[in-house]
Amino acid sequence: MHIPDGFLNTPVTLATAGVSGLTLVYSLKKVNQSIRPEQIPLLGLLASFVFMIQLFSFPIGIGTSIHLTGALLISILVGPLAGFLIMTISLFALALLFQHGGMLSLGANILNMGVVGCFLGYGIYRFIPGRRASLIVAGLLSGVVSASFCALELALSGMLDLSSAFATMLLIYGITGTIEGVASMFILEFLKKIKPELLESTA
Amino acid sequence: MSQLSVKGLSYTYSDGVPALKGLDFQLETGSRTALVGPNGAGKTSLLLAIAGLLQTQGEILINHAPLTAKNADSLREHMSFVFQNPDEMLFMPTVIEDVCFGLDTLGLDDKMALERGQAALSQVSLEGYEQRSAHHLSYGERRKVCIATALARRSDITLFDEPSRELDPYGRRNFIDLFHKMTGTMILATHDLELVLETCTQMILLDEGQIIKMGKPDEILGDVQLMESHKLEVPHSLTRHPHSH
Amino acid sequence: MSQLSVKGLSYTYSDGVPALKGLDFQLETGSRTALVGPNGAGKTSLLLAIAGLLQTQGEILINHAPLTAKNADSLREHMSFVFQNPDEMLFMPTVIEDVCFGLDTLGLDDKMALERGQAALSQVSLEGYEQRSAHHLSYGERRKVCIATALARRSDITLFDEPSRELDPYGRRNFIDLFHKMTGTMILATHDLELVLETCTQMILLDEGQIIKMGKPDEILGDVQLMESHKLEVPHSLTRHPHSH
Amino acid sequence: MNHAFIDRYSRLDSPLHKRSPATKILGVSVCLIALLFVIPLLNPPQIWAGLLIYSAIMVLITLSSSVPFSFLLSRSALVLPFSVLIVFVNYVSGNFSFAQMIETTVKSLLSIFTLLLLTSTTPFHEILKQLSRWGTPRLFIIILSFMYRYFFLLMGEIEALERAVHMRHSSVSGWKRIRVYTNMIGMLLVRSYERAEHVYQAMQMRGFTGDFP
Repeated sequence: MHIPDGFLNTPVTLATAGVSGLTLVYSLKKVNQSIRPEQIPLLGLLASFVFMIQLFSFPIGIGTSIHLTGALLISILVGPLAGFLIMTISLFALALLFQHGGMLSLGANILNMGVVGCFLGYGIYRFIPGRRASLIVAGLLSGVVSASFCALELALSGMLDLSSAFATMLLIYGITGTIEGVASMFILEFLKKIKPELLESTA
Repeated sequence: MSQLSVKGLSYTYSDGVPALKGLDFQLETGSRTALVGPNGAGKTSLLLAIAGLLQTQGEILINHAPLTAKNADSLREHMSFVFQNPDEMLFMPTVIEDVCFGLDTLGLDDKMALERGQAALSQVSLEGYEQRSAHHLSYGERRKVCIATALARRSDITLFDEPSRELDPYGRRNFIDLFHKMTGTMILATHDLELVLETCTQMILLDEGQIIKMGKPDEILGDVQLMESHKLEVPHSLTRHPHSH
Repeated sequence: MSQLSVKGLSYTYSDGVPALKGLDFQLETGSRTALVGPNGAGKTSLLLAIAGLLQTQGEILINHAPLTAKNADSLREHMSFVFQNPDEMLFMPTVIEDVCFGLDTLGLDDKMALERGQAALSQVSLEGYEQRSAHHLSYGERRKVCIATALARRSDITLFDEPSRELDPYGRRNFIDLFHKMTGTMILATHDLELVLETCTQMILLDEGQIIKMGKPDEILGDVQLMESHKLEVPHSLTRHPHSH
Repeated sequence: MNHAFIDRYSRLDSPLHKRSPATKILGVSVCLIALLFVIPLLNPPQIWAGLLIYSAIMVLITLSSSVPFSFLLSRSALVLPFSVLIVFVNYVSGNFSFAQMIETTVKSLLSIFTLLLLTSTTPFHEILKQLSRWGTPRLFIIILSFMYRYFFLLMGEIEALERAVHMRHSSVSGWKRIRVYTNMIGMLLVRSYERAEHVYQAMQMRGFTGDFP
């Protein structure tokens, strides 16, 4: 869920921008140190890929549609730091070119989708043994945490009553996250069959 | 018996540039028609329009039934489309899954679909390729798998977009042989003018979204003036050889 | 004077399949050579090897200097490569940035690079396209930009992979005219045998990673038996016309 | 989806198009900060006056840009589903202030409108160049420009894949739909990797060794 501008108050906007900004500075520094030149076009193409899958929404009823974030998949393919960089760049471009999410609320959106999706999602994926289960749990939990962050930011800005909104958002994002986990699982299985060398570095 | 009839067909790209400007023509059942024209003439748009994949103005009748957004799905059951780029058609993990994809919507059960798929693979001499992944095949082989997906559907109408592109002369010869063995109405968009002469009994010369001429391939392609005014060239096999006579 | 000399060149794909098996040949300065062979013969691998983009066995001498992993970067300053797919070569936001990309590594300052880039664009008749982006151009125009990137480098050796693919006859004619205006040693991999006859003074027939024959294009391409045994066909312009004699 | 034309008015010729990207980026930043940080500090009646003045300024700027209002308004309306959702949740919870929701929605509409004025009058690569001049890290800019370049190609590919599915399959639904779409995405990823390899080779051919200009 991309929060548009206008829904967050100044303290929440600044705080989330701070957290995301620091994470961005750190990941840029780390990726700059470790990146091989041949990976540069790849990161660009993957950013394009994330940008694109975020534009594909599936309607799920009650006037709401969901889309995948790609954060989990990208982090598994290129690591969470480069994955976070790709997510940040895609979210920036989505806000600028497609009006998906606001420009000043970008910090909050990067926190909800990038930080949570890449670092928490990837962490759970590595922590839990068994590829299928770990992917689904990683998807589910990062979806739920991401939604909690989103609800919390809105509540702190006086936009939502936390107690009531919470259940709805958790339900929706629990489902979205699970779909994200299952989709990532199918995609990784496809890649394993067709081009296993893509997964070697992360196996 | 006309199998395909097109009346006043127009199509405009989403940026407002017109791609097709009021086309009218009819194709008989079992005819083999080439669409020829320079890049940007509208060949691919016309194929996509016939397949009901574009929002067009005008009328398209397939087996006398008008093609509309509502019945496009069911009319497509009578059609196959072999795309320009095999990678855009082949996305299942194995060759046999690609060939059998969608056969269930034609009312075939799994066993019948599998039989059809295997028969189609053997027609393109790819027996034993069932469990391989299309992605690991050579370009010529991938093209053959695409043709097999069309063969397995046993469609009334088959559309080909640039079927000989990137094939070596041998692969191209293979395609021509297969084409002659296939049944049904065929429409083929191509830049390969020699291919037109070897495969089609009629052709439509398109330029800037309009039909310039429809007729016999050797007559149209042999017309030096007509060819040059539409950025084309008379194919070598129709020019007199320097040391003849 | 041989500009390129290849001795015992072999290359194996990462899956263990051999692509090139001990090739030996020399190309003179200013020669125009076609690489011809069926799909999978090793044409693209050979071009990539000459460009120092593959890890090969054997020896490649460029202007008498052996190509090694260390000096590949500096030897590539004398080479240009026009890829099969323009979208893989054009990655900068504007046409002029694409054409000028890397000219600084040839020791040109920004102003000189810009002049070279503009001259190259006008050679391919794309003046005024400087600030446009590649994704808004037609396929033929993108191909021309690719050729301009090579022209701007003024290389000793230019490599072309399937330059006429997807071009309509007019675009292909344009390419041939441009090719004749270019200077330096040229190597061109293609399935378009008529193109070979119109552009090259010698050709190498490759099959299964080996050189089958090297010689004059009309002699090799006119040899019916040789062509058929390597999955190729004698081009129409070399066959006697049915109603000659 | 009008993907091919996301910045379709950015190449027009108007007084606003002629302004330097730096001026426009700074201008938009100042406007957004005023709209989202300063105006909310005012008392309720003043807030409405502030929003009204802001809107009037936007209208004047738009008039000097020759970008059609209809385009800007229809794109701005993309924010409405989110507003509706928040209204709905608040309505259910009984924590509903009509005035607050209208104010918030107006602010988001105006904020998108403001950003659209930037992207509709400045080509994307000009924005990137300016950000780069201001010291945005190189890697960030490079990835962003590759992203923009290859987005159009990927969109074309996904459209073609969808057509291929429609051609052979009238109704893909449920579980099968997920399988088919994840295969398509997987295929797209494989091809992206291969394309990236070729792009790197093309860059190497032209002297790229890791330092991007």
